[in-house]
Amino acid sequence: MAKAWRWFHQLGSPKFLFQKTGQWLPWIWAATLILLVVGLYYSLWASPIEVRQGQKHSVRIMYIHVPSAALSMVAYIAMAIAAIVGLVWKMKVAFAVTRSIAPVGAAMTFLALFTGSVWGKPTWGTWWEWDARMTSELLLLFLYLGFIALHASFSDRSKADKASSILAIVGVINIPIIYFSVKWWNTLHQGYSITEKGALNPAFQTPLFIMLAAMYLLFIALVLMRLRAEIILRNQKSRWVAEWALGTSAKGDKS
Amino acid sequence: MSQTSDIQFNGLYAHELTVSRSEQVLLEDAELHLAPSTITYLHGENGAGKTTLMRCLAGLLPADHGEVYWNKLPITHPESNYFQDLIFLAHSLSMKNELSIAENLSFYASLRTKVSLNKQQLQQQISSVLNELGIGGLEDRMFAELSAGQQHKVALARLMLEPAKIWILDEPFVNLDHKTRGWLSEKALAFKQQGGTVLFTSHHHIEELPIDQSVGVEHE
Amino acid sequence: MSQTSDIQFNGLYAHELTVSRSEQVLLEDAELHLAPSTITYLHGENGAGKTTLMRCLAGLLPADHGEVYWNKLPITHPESNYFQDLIFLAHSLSMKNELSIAENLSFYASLRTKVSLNKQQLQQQISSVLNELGIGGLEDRMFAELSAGQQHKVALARLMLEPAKIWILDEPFVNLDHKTRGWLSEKALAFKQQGGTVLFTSHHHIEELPIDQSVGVEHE
Amino acid sequence: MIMTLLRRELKVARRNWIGLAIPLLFFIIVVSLFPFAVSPDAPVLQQLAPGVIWVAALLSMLLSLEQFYRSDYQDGALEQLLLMSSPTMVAASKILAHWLLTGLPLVILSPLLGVLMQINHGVEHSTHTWVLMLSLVLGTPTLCLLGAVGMSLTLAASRNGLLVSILIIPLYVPVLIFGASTVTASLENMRYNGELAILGAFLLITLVFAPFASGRALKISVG
Amino acid sequence: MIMTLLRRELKVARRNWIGLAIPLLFFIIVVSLFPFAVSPDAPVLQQLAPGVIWVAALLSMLLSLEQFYRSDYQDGALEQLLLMSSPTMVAASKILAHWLLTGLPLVILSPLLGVLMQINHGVEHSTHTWVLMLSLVLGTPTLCLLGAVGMSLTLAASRNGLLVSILIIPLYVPVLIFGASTVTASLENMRYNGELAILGAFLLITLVFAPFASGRALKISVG
Ligand code: HEM
Ligand SMILES: Nc1ncnc2c1ncn2[C@@H]1O[C@H](COP(=O)(O)OP(=O)(O)OP(=O)(O)O)[C@@H](O)[C@H]1O
Ligand SMILES: Nc1ncnc2c1ncn2[C@@H]1O[C@H](COP(=O)(O)OP(=O)(O)OP(=O)(O)O)[C@@H](O)[C@H]1O
Ligand SMILES: [Mg+2]
Ligand SMILES: [Mg+2]
Repeated sequence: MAKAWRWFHQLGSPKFLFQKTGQWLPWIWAATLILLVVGLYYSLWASPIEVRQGQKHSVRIMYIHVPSAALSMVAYIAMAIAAIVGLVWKMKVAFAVTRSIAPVGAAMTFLALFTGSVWGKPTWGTWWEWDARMTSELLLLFLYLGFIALHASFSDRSKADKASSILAIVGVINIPIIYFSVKWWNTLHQGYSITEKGALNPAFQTPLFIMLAAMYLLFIALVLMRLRAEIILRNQKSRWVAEWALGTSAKGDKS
Repeated sequence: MSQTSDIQFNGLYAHELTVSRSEQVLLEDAELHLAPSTITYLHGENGAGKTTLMRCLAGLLPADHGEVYWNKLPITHPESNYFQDLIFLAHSLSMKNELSIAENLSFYASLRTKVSLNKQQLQQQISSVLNELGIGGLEDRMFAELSAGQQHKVALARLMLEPAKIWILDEPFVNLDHKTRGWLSEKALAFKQQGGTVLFTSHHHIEELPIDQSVGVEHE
Repeated sequence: MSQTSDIQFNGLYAHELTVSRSEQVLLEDAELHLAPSTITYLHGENGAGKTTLMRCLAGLLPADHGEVYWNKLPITHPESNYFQDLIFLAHSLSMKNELSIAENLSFYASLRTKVSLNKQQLQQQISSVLNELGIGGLEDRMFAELSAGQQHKVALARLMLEPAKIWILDEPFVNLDHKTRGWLSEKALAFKQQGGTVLFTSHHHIEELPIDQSVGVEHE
Repeated sequence: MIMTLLRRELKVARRNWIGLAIPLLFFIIVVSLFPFAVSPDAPVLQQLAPGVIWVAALLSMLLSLEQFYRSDYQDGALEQLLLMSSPTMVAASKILAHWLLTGLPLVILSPLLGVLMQINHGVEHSTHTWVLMLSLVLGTPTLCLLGAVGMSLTLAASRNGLLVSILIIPLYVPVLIFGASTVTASLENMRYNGELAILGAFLLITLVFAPFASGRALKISVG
Repeated sequence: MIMTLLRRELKVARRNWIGLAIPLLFFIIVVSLFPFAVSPDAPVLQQLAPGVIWVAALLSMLLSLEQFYRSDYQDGALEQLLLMSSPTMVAASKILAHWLLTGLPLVILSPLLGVLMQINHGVEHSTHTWVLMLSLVLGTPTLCLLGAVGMSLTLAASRNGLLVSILIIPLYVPVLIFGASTVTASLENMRYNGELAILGAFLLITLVFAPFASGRALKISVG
């Protein structure tokens, strides 16, 4: 327990975090690339074609759609947790984490919406339907954009961090409320007449799981990269950043 | 960490205060003591950090590090009555354009829980302060329809209407004519004699106001 | 009635000017002549009407009666180039909080049709003025993130960047530190030597700035 | 504190009564546009009524937010309030004043809009109007509370009135859904207690956390 | 003059790119409120689409207007502009900049909202989308022009000056009615040339008098 606390506090040091993530990143990228290649191979070539409703190849969209939809929500929760850590324990690095997650999370949300509606056209015959899931995903995108917009409208970074963290926390309280409201609302008016999702053919399962893992890793890698940039940006004045910058430029000269 | 027991100073005491703005450290590990019955003059060039320090002492700006004590208690301590005792006048005048002078002033006065005047007494007091300031009779004029100096006078009138033990005044002499500068100096001296603590900035030398302590803020 | 032919004075001339504010006559049938190569000091107590007079001379406030002439032409005359020749700095600083210092300044400079600098020259000129003012290097800082005095300095920088023949400055010395007051006085003198007309107000005596004419506004 | 602030807000509002009237007028105009834009038929309007009235109420509350907080921030009054009282208290007083000055008038005005939108078409009693008012009574305070959080967060941000809308509209959606569907249920002669209870629950939740969150945000904005 | 002012507005906007995005997001968000409030069914939404999209466009233009003029007035920039150029010119430049920065993006974004509101439900072609865009192209400049007049009149915020802002909202209503009914006509497979012509006529009329009137009003506000 004490060890865990020390670890937690060490992570709070920008320098430590920067060095550690620097060590981890190559491995994460390597794993991401391998899984992506395998997963994309499976999903684009080796997976069966869905014959129901004449979707044919459009089912392949699922391998991007489902992971990105799942990530979009996980990312928001992660962002809110980082926000709480930042506000409660006054750990500045946590704010850098929220700031790094937001755009990646928003991109995932957008991807889920985009792949969803591209998939919707051939299967349901419409780009958009006010279905509970789709709608709450749209609102999630608005929440992300609100966070990003709020952060960007401050010139003082520490104010921006604190204010947008409050927003992230308020948002996460509301996500379940939004989800259940929307679900209730739509089923009141009309049932799920469009398609029944559910029982997934095992033939789809393996590639889907690989893609899920790949997308998770990709997400982590992207966030860590942004986080490192953010840490450098926020600690421009400190000595270790200067040393690091000199070190890299010296290395650059040699090669 | 608020080591309450350590501080032996009455009045306002800032301990190891570090303040930064725009990622630039303005003050590092500064100690500052404003004792009761003293007038402190804070000076420094434009952009040196006077306003920033004042906002920090008033508890409006969080310090990066260090603590501010009022009568031996940290100002954020639940039992501290710092905010009851403080009047902070900033560059912005905190008055509503849509309200009349009297309405603006009585609003702030009635926010002070210690004030137990009835309405009429308060109106009378307001009138008499405005009279002293040479804007008597304008009680019902909208704040927006005053000249720059008149607006400033209204903000200063608060000092006379609200009970306090410490005044933090950011450039209180700006835009004032000679007569009013004299008035303010006089009032500050009287406040000091009653045990009050005053901290003020000014870019001009105010001959009427003898100061007890002079603190400089410097930009590196 | 604009009797153009009547006026024989160069510079700014106000003829039979009557101005009122809040139904109160501030100025009645006043004559005022600001000749080229002079510095005029406008003084008066708070609320006497200095700002009102200045806004009227700048053509922003309609006079009740009377006319203002610039080089013998009424300032509202289509052929008058008064507004090309005038810089009026008011209590409010007319700068955008969201823009950087350089952007604010180059906006006003490029509004002047006479300015024919290219972009780079303008940027250089801005940098050098800001350097003189001691805020060099802050070109790209947002205006909102400056101290009160630094904001004021930015407004003053306009005087150096836009060609003009007359400056009307409402309390230009407010919030400035000693060094910058000296700088402004120097620049005003240089402007006068080149034939410029200056009208300014101040509640403090500025020892560095010799004045040629002193006009008092009085409240009855 | 609360009373003093309330009195001052009332005074400012009286001076600047147009500022208060505009959101109300907006409410009316947005609603009365639909007969022109969609169809003047009573049954159609009646069907649209709950949604349109609720959206209009929501928008007009949003509009008034800006004016309500921004000016205190800009002229430094907020700073002074925070010096004299706890942030949560300041936020709570502003929220209460805001609701009394904009939420309540909307509620009072809503029967008129019900008439415009033919909400009682085909029935003799005026239950629908009452349900509409009830839903607004329970819903608009929640809108105020959430709006206050959004507004206090954006105070120090570069001036933009619409930013706050983007932050809080997603949070408004549940209130909107249940608010409008309360009335729809009544129109369809179904039970609407459940919806009302949920609106009440929303109100309770936000009542607990919003003044605190808004206070924190105010403190940050001023800092 | 126009170019310089436009460049500055663009700079403010770029600096504050969020400021540009926000009226647009607002536009989207307001539109997407209606499905929640009314019904998510495609035929219902389609019927509502013209009115809703037009109302949202109007609101987002109206709200951005405030920020567009008010800030120049408050920080004294307007005063300086009036010293250096003719009032009509100042007004015209502000109006043009305002339309380019908020009106045009709305027009460009409107097809997306058409999708959200199911405007092409049940048809294969996308005529409805085109008509919607066309009506907005003709209508939004009029909104800018009228809005500028109202805004410049209300700047000084003196009490009778504010009265005028109430008068400007009703002036918007005809534009709104013809704008929405152009699209409705298209949805009902009727001719919509007449409506478009009227929108065009509105535009021409306001184009002639609004910059002048707004300029005069600016001058008065500053005085
Ligand atoms: C814009 C449109 C759409 C959005 C926003 C959307 C959103 C979502 C979300 C949020 C999830 C949940 C992911 C998770 O819980 O891990 C999901 C899962 C899924 N979606 Fe979509 N979706 C859209 C369109 C579609 C379409 C058109 C189809 C297929 C016809 C589809 C099929 C699926 C399937 C099969 C799953 C996984 C099954 C499950 O976990 O329950 N989606 N989508
Ligand atoms: N809101 C802000 N955000 C970021 N930096 C700021 C902000 N306000 C001031 N600063 C910077 O902090 C420094 C100190 O500013 P401060 O306002 O404390 O100066 P000051 O001593 O009060 O100067 P003045 O005499 O001009 O009022 C300045 O360099 C200024 O540029
Ligand atoms: N907007 C206004 N509406 C109505 N009356 C005003 C307005 N502004 C100023 N006044 C009044 O006009 C008179 C002159 O004001 P003015 O601002 O010209 O004074 P001033 O000489 O500049 O004073 P100061 O030294 O305080 O700046 C004052 O009595 C003031 O109350
Ligand atoms: Mg200062
Ligand atoms: Mg003045």
